[in-house]
Amino acid sequence: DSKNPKIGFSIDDLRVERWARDRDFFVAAADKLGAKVFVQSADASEQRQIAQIENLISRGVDVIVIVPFNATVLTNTVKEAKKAGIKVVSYDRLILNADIDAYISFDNEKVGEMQAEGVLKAQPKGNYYLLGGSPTDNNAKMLREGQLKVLKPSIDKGDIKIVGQQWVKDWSATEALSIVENALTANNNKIDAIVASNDGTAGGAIQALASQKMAGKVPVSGQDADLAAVKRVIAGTQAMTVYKPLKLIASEAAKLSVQLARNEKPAYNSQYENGVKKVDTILLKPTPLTSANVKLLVDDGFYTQAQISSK
Amino acid sequence: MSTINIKQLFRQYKIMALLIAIAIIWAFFSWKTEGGFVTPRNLSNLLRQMSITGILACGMVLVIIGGEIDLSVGSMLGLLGGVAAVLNVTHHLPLPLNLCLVLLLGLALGLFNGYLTAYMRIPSFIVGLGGMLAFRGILLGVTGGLTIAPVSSDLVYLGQGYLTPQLGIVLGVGLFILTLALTWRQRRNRMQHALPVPPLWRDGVRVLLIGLVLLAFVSTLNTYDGIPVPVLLLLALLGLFSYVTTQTVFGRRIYSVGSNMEATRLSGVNVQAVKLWIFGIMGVMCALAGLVNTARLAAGSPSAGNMGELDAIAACFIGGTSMRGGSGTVYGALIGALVMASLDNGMSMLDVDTYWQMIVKGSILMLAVWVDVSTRSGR
Amino acid sequence: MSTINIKQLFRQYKIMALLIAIAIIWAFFSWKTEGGFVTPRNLSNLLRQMSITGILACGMVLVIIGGEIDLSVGSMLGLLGGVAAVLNVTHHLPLPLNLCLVLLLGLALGLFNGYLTAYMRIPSFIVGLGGMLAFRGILLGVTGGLTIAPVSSDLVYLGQGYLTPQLGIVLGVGLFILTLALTWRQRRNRMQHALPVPPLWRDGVRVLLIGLVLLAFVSTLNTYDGIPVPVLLLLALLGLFSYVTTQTVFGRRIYSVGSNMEATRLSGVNVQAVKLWIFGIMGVMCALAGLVNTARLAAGSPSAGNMGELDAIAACFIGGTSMRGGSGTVYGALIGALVMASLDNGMSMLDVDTYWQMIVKGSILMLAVWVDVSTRSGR
Amino acid sequence: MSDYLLEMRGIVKEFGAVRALDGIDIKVKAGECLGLCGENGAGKSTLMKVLSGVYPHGSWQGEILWQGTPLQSQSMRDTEAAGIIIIHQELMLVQELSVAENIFMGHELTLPGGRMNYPAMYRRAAELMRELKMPDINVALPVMNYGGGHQQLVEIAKALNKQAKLLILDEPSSSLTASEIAVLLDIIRDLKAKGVACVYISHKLDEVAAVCDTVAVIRDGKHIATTPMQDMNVDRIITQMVGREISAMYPDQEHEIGEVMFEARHVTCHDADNPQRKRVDDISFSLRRGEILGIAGLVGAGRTELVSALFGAYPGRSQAEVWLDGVKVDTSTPLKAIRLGLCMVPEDRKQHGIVPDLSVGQNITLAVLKNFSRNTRIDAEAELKTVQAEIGRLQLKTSSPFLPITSLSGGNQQKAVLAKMLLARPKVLILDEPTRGVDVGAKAEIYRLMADLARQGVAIIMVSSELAEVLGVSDRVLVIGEGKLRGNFINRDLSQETVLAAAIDQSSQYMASQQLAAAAAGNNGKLI
Ligand SMILES: Nc1ncnc2c1ncn2[C@@H]1O[C@H](COP(=O)(O)OP(=O)(O)OP(=O)(O)O)[C@@H](O)[C@H]1O
Ligand SMILES: Nc1ncnc2c1ncn2[C@@H]1O[C@H](COP(=O)(O)OP(=O)(O)OP(=O)(O)O)[C@@H](O)[C@H]1O
Ligand SMILES: O[C@@H]1[C@@H](O)[C@H](O)OC[C@H]1O
Ligand SMILES: [Mg+2]
Ligand SMILES: [Mg+2]
Repeated sequence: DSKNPKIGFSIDDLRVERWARDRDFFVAAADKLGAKVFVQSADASEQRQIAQIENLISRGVDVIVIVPFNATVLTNTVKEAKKAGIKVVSYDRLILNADIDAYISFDNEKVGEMQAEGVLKAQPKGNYYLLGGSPTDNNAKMLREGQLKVLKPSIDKGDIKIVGQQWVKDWSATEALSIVENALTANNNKIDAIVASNDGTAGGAIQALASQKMAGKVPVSGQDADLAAVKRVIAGTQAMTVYKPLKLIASEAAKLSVQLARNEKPAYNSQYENGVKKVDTILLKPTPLTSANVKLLVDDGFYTQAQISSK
Repeated sequence: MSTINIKQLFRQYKIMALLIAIAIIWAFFSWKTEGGFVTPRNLSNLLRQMSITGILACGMVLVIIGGEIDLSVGSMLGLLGGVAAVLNVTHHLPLPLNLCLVLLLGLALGLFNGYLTAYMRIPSFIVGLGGMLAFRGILLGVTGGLTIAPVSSDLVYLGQGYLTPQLGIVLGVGLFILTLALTWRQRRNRMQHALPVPPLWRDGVRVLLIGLVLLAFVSTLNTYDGIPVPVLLLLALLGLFSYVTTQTVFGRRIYSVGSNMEATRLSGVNVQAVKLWIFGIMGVMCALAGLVNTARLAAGSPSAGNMGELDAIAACFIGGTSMRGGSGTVYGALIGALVMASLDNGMSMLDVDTYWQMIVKGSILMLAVWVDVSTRSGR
Repeated sequence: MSTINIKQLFRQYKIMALLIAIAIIWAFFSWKTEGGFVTPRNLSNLLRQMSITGILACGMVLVIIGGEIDLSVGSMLGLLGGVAAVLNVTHHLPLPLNLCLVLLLGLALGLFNGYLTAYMRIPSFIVGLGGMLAFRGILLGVTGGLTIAPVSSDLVYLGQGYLTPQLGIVLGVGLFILTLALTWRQRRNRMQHALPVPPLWRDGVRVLLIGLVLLAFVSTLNTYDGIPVPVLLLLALLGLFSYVTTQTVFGRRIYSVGSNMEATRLSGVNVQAVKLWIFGIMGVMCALAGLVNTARLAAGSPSAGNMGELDAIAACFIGGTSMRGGSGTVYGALIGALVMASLDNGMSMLDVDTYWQMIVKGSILMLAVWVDVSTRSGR
Repeated sequence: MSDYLLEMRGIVKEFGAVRALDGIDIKVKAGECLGLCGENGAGKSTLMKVLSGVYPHGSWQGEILWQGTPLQSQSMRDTEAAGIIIIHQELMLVQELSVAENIFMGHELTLPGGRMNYPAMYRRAAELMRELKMPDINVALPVMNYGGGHQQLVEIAKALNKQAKLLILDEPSSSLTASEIAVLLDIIRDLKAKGVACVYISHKLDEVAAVCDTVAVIRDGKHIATTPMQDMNVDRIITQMVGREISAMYPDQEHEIGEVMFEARHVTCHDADNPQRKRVDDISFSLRRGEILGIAGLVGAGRTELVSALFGAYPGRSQAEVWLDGVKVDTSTPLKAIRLGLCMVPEDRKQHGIVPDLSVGQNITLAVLKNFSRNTRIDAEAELKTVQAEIGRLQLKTSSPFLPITSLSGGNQQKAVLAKMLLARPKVLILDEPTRGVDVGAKAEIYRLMADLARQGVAIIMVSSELAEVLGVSDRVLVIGEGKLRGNFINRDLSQETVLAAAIDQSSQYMASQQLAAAAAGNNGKLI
């Protein structure tokens, strides 16, 4: 019923740190609005995600919020949801080729730009290494596009040189560690900056730098403001991370879902073409986060001061 | 003693333990979801969700009975599904041609695996591991790491279409008549060869039970949208493969190769050819599964079928296939696939934390197999 | 004929084919990276990168020789590494206590797996599959899905520390003396028992070769930073496990159980206990690997060790362990791990596209094993 | 065209450094039966594997002429096509498949579409089993439902089903009892009459004498002589085989029989698949110190079940009360049994005896490995010394104790399994078909060994299908039929007929009980 709507939340993979936080914030916010949330995690499998969404449909939820593992494979499933009169919200990653009702996100390309900018500011010249995300994740490619957009002028000028680029399977930190160890070796440590696509992989990269006593000297980017990464930013071993106020996106998404369930009109601020239609979108601002502005996290209630300063 | 009798019953109908396990799992989930689990809609979901693993398991059970293993099926499924998507989306090939090409490619890849295993004597585990990497790599190359979409609607029908209710009923009745005929023939044959013939009432009960299951199956699915096409495919494969394994020379040789390869070879059987074709069939199953997967996703995805081999292998083992080769059944493997799908489906319907889901699924897997093992073994 | 002689040589020194494969791989990468591959620095990387798979492979080879398999090691590694991180970061436990607890927990989990396999007779494949899910689930529960960091520097030393060059030299000399002593003892023993003794020059060459390898090993690593701690650990495990498998009663029984469990049981061996302890050891190896992994990342990550089981199993099979149990060696498994790590390392140095990496790795895996198989087989 | 069907000339076969065959020549005419004799490891099986294409042309030297033309077969399929059919020494059956499916393996009768023609195959298989006087075997059941002896008959049926011009039988009778052997020999005579040639390998030389027209003897891979049977007799064969004479097969040393030390009460074994059926039905017996108890019976009588239940090795459900030295003991697992001094050498060497990946020496010490270990480390020297002593004692033929056990000849594998259990210092030793596939010389050796053990006070239970052997070495004979105790005879002036009658005939129970009564009355039989 519209007073206490049921919301299904289908998440790509809870083994990536940020999604666990998204889930907690989302459930809390929805609770406050009187909604009940069913959380599903697909563990990075599109088959499982589809099955789980199908199950949510047969349980008769009112709204389904999806963090797609693969944004392009949900056409049929979304069609089924619509047939059952269920509203579909695309969360963080835009579902393509499907008749979804709304999209809420941070701009991934923008995140990529911020990562490149952050690193470029710390190290305007020299050898750059691009550490991408999972080769099967479309988002990873959007990030790379954003990064290249910013780096292009400097590359053309000859200020910076891309000495290598690799994708990291499943955003795995261990894999990132090996890749950077090998890159450093192959380049005789002549790597001046690493543009890493999220905090997990950045962690691996920084460990590789640390064993060369180069941690802190080579700027590394990230995203998500994982607690471990924030500590690194404070310690100076990671140049920056991109803070996506998860609490904001989660509570906005919860509000959006409840509004859709109650047939109210949400406050969209943008539109995105997804191949089928122009999707009404709520676009939120990511913030580049350096040691200068980490206090923002505490102010936002994202972490407590104790969490951040604990060793 | 009655306990002996029950054990005997279990031994005679080996899948009984598994069927009971499924019944318990279903009852539990139905109770917990207040009946939501056993709605026609959800059962239709459930069957569709198990179809891909089921198709793979049909091929995998042959491979395992034959004493080998194939770890490359997940990647191969992905690759073949991806090729189907590319042919459809980029090259606009008509569906029948597309199907033929993909099935042929599947056969070729399977035979290639088989050749390496049987003739080059590379352990199948390594061939599978290599294939797992290589096929996934080729898929990434073919798709450029992008998801290929949207595929045309006739292809989608393969994964998401339904048989009309009328046809469903015809099918149900046909299958019932087939059961009757087969049971009668079996009784006659057993009598002719002086094998113990079960009492008439028992066969009667059996036929009646099968009839009821068929009735429930068709009417439940008809209440929703009809029998889903992939489920139909799975049924057809079940029939075909049961026939092949129990009635044909090739099928019996699979058991014999897996059970005692040396003795089989010394009996003048070309064991290498048998292995070659087992893998060939596995390849065709990968092609079918890949097509259904692409149809369900309406897209060819670079990560399709990831870890699919584990599900298929697990289904076989849950269904009582022996790890050492030489014994196993197709229906057992499909029941194994159903157990896994039921767990996934039911747990996702219940609002369990993901980590609890994993813990519970892991434990129930072991429990189900333990029940099976302990009722089966002599002591 | 000389071809026969070469084949004979291959048969006698079974790992020769693998060593040659490694040599070719290394030569190729060195050529392509203009020598970058064989710099002390990269070799040090390479060895560190193989250490986790290597530690797992040490345990896995016992499991496979014993006729079983363990698919849960990746998840177990993740769980134990996660627990170590939590104990370190959240509870500030002193390192020795932390180590003890994690190793004990590893032993307990391993014994639990072993109990299910040996005493409850659940096929180890299913136990592993269940454990894979359950342990990963527990890890998610323990960490709440968060990466636990930063761990203290004494723990990091386990993964990233180095032995001082002086100690390295002492170690190298010690090992050389040990080799000399062992060779001499072996010759004496064989002579005493009137067994064919290889000509002195051959043993001389062998000792010399080992000495050269040791020299190269120590001096190369010393040119860089010294012998990395995880590599040292791996060496210790190699020694320990080689000793256990070849010299002890327990080791002999592992082979025997894997080769013919029934005959072993009828010879009065408690085969269940043997299996139990094999899994127990595997658990301890998971704990070690988990600790090293956490130390290397300086963090406990919820996805740590994902698919680690595949690497470990592949290493064993590449290293000539038989799929059916009953034969295999620890050094073979470690050489297998080295092959895999070399491929990963070399290709990532060459900046090869991901999909090419997968294709090449898959193919080379098969090639390496094929070379091994075809030089080994008798007929 | 030569008048020989088969000529093998100068066959040489090497395994690594081992020269198993060293220039062997044999010839066989159509309708002739050639006996092939030699000690364990002489090279008989190897020669037949060369002939039948198990070892393809090119992996050996020499020449095979088949009907006058060179035969260069690459696999068994080629030789089978030519009409050379072999029954291997080791069982080559697929346990999971039915008897009929095994008989027709590789030559299945089919219906259109590759379907198995089960009715036709069942009919023909049943016919074959009737020919072998085994009408009770249900050809539709899996082979694993039947014991070793029955399986051997299935193996024979499988060969008979093929159209052979030359039939090779490599120790077909080792697990058969006298009556089945008689049937088998009749069948061979029939085949000969039809013009089929045979090569017959057996260590039971009286069979060879009974059915063969010529005898070829090989020793250490060398051809010694080929002689027409009319110029030969068993003793001459033995002399040619061993190179010396064997004085007496059965030891006549008397041994002292002491007090009752072992009792089995109410042993019952249930069939694994059909618990209603009892394979062993409430058998009780006792055994005295230093006594050798022979257990006789037909194939499938339940002897193996009986003794494996005592040893804790029966795979199905069973009950047994075991008393050792007047104390009730628990022998529910082999480990417990061995610790108590109750040891068994199993019947099925391949499945229950050898560990194929271990070496000869490692197999021998498997049961007593702890004895050679100090702080769990194996003392390799002590182990080797023991192994070499055992190899010497049993005259086990191997070029090195480090060879894999699978490279030994069948009879030598049997000796290794025997050595393993002897090392465990048994108080009660159960031997299930201990001389199966063992050559005459070694057999005599094993009998002497048994007598020695008995003299040292070991009680021995020997299950055997060879009645002569049972009567030759036992102090007392139990006869089992259909799972029941049919007779308990003191072995004094006991005739084969009496035992056989008890095994076959229900009514003999009367006689058996008479004998039992006599034994109970304190008749001490062979006691000194
Ligand atoms: N694969 C092999 N590798 C090494 N040696 C072998 C192999 N097969 C057989 N031999 C050796 O060849 C010799 C002859 O063995 P074979 O099996 O032919 O003997 P046999 O005469 O059949 O003896 P038995 O009467 O015991 O069956 C033996 O010494 C055996 O050890
Ligand atoms: N490979 C095997 N696996 C399990 N059980 C076996 C196997 N081989 C034999 N057996 C068991 O041992 C029994 C063999 O003994 P059998 O019934 O033939 O009585 P027997 O008197 O010992 O006759 P035989 O002369 O054949 O040994 C079989 O019935 C079977 O139950
Ligand atoms: O936040 C990141 C998300 O945008 C990406 O898609 O997956 C990895 C995450 O770290
Ligand atoms: Mg032989
Ligand atoms: Mg027997």
